[in-house]
Amino acid sequence: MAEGDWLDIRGWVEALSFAIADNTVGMSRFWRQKGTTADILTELIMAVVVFGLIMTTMLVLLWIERKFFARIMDRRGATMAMRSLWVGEGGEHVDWYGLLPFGTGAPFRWLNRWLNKVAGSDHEVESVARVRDRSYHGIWWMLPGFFQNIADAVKFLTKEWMVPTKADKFVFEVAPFIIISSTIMLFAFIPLGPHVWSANPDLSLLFLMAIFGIAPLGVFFAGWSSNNKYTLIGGIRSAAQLTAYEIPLLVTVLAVAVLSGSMNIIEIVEFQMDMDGWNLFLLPLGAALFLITMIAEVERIPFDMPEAEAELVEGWWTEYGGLRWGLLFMAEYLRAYAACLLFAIFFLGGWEPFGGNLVAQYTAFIPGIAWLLIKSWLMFAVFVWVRASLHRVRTDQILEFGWRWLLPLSLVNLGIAVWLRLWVWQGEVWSPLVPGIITAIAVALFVLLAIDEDPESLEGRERPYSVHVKAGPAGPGTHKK
Amino acid sequence: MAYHPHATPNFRNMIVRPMWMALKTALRTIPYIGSRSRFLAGHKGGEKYHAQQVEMIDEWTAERLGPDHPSVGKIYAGDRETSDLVPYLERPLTVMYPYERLEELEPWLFVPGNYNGRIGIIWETCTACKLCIRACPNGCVHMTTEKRVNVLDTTDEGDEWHGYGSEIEEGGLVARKKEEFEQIEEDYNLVLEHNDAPQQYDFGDLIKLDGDVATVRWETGGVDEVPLADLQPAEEDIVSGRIDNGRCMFCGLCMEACPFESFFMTNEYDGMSGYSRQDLWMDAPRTRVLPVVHQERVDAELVKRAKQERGKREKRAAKAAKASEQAEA
Amino acid sequence: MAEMWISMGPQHPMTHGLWTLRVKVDGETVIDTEPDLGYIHRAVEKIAELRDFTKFTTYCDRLCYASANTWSHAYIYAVENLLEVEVPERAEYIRLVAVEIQRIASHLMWLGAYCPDVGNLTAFVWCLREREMMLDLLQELGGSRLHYNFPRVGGVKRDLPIGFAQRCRTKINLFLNRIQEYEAMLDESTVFLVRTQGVGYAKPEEMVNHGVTGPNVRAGGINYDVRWAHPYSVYDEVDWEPSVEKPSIKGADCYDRYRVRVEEMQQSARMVLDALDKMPGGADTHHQHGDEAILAKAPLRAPEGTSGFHHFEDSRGESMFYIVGGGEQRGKFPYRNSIRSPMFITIPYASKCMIGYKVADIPAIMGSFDPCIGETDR
Amino acid sequence: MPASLLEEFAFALLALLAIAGAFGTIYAKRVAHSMLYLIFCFLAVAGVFLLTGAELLAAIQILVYLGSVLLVVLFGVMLTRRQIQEEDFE
Repeated sequence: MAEGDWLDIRGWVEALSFAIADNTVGMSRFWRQKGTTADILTELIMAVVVFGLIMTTMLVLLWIERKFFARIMDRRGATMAMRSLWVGEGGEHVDWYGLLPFGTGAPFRWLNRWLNKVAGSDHEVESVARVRDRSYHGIWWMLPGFFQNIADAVKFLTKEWMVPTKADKFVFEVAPFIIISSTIMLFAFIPLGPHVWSANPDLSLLFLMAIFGIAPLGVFFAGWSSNNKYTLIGGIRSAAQLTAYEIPLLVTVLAVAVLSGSMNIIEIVEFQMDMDGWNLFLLPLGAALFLITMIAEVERIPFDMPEAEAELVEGWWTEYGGLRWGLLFMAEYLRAYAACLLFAIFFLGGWEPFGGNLVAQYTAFIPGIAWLLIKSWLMFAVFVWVRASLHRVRTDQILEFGWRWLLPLSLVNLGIAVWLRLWVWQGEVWSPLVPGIITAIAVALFVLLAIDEDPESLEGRERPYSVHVKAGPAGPGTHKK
Repeated sequence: MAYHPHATPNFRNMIVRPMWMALKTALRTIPYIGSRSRFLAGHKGGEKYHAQQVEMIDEWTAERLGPDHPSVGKIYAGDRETSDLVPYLERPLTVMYPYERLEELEPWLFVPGNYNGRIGIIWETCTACKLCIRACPNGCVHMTTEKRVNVLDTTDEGDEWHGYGSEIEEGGLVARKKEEFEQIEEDYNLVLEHNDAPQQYDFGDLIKLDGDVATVRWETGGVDEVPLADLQPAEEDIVSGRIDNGRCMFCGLCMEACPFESFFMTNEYDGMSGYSRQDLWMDAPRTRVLPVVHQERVDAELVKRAKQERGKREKRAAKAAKASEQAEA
Repeated sequence: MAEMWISMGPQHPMTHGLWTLRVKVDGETVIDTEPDLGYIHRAVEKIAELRDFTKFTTYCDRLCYASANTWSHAYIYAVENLLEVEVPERAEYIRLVAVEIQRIASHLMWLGAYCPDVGNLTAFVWCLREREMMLDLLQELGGSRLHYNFPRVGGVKRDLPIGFAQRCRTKINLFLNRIQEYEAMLDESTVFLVRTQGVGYAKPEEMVNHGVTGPNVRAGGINYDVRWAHPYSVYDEVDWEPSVEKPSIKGADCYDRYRVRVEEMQQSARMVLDALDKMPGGADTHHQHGDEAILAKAPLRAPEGTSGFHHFEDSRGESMFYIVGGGEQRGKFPYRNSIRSPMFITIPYASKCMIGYKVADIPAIMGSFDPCIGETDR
Repeated sequence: MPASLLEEFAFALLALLAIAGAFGTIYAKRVAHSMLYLIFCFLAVAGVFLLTGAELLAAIQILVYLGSVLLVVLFGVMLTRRQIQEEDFE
């Protein structure tokens, strides 16, 4: 529960700003305004804190994208970079853990020695020499590849600020503002923990979804103003796709709101925690729909038609370069991050520990924000996994899927949510039977569909017309017949 | 022809199959579990996926190469997924070129002895016959002049090709073996040599010859009196080996054209770039290779050359004798 | 949206090379196309007239960067036809091994490039991982990783290296195992199937009339494989059969063309294994460089009026070389060297295939024909 | 500074923005520009709703008018047949 979370950042900030307000405004002739001042100060500080948290933890996303994708691709360089973590011979050179103060690096040394003893190679002299050499090459030992993003940012910063000659300069400059600012505004309404949020109006869910819908306009303007046919097509595709997927998304979110009985995100999480059941187990269909529509909303493979690099070069942001490109790219990842956080909040119980209340009493020392971030990172790993496994869907197929499958399914999902809320939920804790039965039905359906293969469609592969010539095994002289 | 048995768009194929395939590949990259779990083995329960180990070299070849060859007794996998270096990880390490090189770390994986790398030339056996120049499709091989020791006179007394080179004369070039002559030969590893080949001799002009003591002005500066026995005749000869690397396409036709075993492609893939076209002109010191690389073949070539020289001299001597006879008559 | 022309290329992810495809679109639908070739024309045929027969082999490697070995072999066969050289049988087997390994590498490169075309980068890296094994093998034979310059007039550059057969068998068997995984990733992926099945129909009759050859026409059910129809080399002595698809009544779609290449890779692998077994003298033995068993003596001058011709099953179709001997006047140079490139014929036809499909199908269709611009522009 | 003054100030700003956006919508030479001004107009109106305490209305204003109606209008503008971008090349 929220009370159990010791990481009361908002409480601390409030205390701090009240102290500040007391000692400044409170001592002046505006003393009546000190409450307002403290509130404004709190909001400002919390906005900065949330923004900073989001921007720093977003690096993890890029890291997951790079590393997990590399492992799926079986790419050697990227998959093997972690190795230098545990292959370190020690000896002449100074290990990084040796530099830590007060001997805090000792466990690393023990681990390292143990690993080398158990699994190390004494095969060749050069291996030892090599590993030693390697530690000199740099700081590979610490989060390999993690700080690449900072290098990228520096690169973007130093690039030229270019506007195409024939572009509509006003719109070209304004469009990224619309996209980036609306993306960052999203995080005003996303709570990172019971006490870590920057704004919490009663209708935070509605505001969130409203702001989610602004970026497509920016995308469209960006595509239009670049005066490039690729960007134009990309912009139009983006608009069409986002329209088609926004409605199922809203209906799915509505189902979640109906089930939890609130339009407030924090209350949705608390409802899940109080009722002892994550929405995932109550609305598995809704979770699947939300995942699909969110992937489409953040324009990732398999729904990345707007920036399909195979045919549209880079889609609607082809003409953007340098820092603007970097910021647009960041906005894209921020939207993906928001999608993951929202999935974790809506369906995975938000900052509730894995295992629910049973575990919660033993893990009270872990702040809620950690659970939420871990859940959202896992969700992002799923995003990456989907991206690595599936291909890009064509425009017409995307739209058809959106309108003809997702929209009816989301309505069905809404119906299920209404039924659960009105008739099944008795105003108490969910009986364990309810999520159990629903999950069992979902799993059974999934397995049934997954093993199902229509033999008739397999027959259909024998296509009717054929000029096929039966080719027998070759032998000397067979061609002369 | 054979369609794939499951090639139908349906729900089963929508996510389950491709996503499981992708996850399987990711799980295989986990060090210990990835290679040992049967669940993650090859498709349809095939054999071990990564690093099916075989011996690098078969037995009779190993006998032929001798035990010192780096390939002998080494484990090798078809996909190069393993090495002896860190065997417990069973995946190759990233070679952080240019700080590390594969041929330094795992020479047995750097297989090709016939790799077409930078052109290398053993000056000692080049006769400037220009066959390489004719063979080159792009015209990137050029002749140049370089100082070299007259190899036909470098050997000890009693060898079959001794003494058929030019002789030490006043005003001519001489060379002296450096003190670390043997050491240079020993250290010289063609595979690892990424810079100019080391010079084994000091060159200088012979100013004065006085019995057994010669006065030499060394190229590096300084005039010395050295015993004649230390010196060897040198000459500034036309040799092949000025390469326009900007044009070279490493086809190896020049190597095949050379009849004297002096022109070949080294294993070096490095140090062949530059910032201007002029940088790509590789002058003779860059393409030089010490004769120790092919000592046997060089020696065989020298025997041949000495035989020719001997025959030539005998013929000349006979001619001179005949001429003198005629003159007398 | 109004109709408009989009210029895809010369620097565009779809083109796989340096050329331009101008596409007229109505919204998302393609209504007209116009290929524009010739960006990297470098007068290879003219270069051939100013080079010895032996020197031109290495330029043939440069005709196609994905399938170098097949092109130099095609040229060498034409020269041998011209100079009437008898090639030792062992050399023919070694050539077959080299060419088929190259074919696998080329098809893997194609498959690798095709997956990003339809939006998946994963299989791309897998394919290049396997291509690396094939390049290792070719590197041992030719000494380079891309342009091998392996065949010689009258034989091959050098015999199989020591231990080559052992390594080759290991790698080919590994590859045969792994190709099943691409099938699991691609054939068993609904998204891949809906992107390729029923897209880019090419009618067999039209393909024959246009002169399309190779896997593209075999995907249309026409059993025309030069190795099968007119066996040169030792193709009638090893165990294989051409991979031919059964297309639907509308013609061959992208899936058929994908399938025929996957099948062909397996056939090539089978062929290599069989050739290693049947090789005279044994694949495990090693001859010395310049041994008579792999290199026959060849004259270097062709008399006037003679001509040499050979057609060859390249990875992308039927490549032909036609060489006219120079006689006394031109010395060792040929009078004329003419090259027929399969992709030069296929690309215009492929661009007609995509009319009526969506813009998103352009890379899927064009990629499935496996364009290679090096040989197209020559 | 009383809170009501702040509110009035905010209202004045938003109203000005809304009016300016509306005028921009009418007088912009390009249709796309007027759409852009329309966005500002709508946003400002949503802000006015917020000031009056009608949070639901503000959210709906952004969600429906900005998210959906404007997109549909955009489609209408873009899909009408006319020579796009050609005037730039003259």
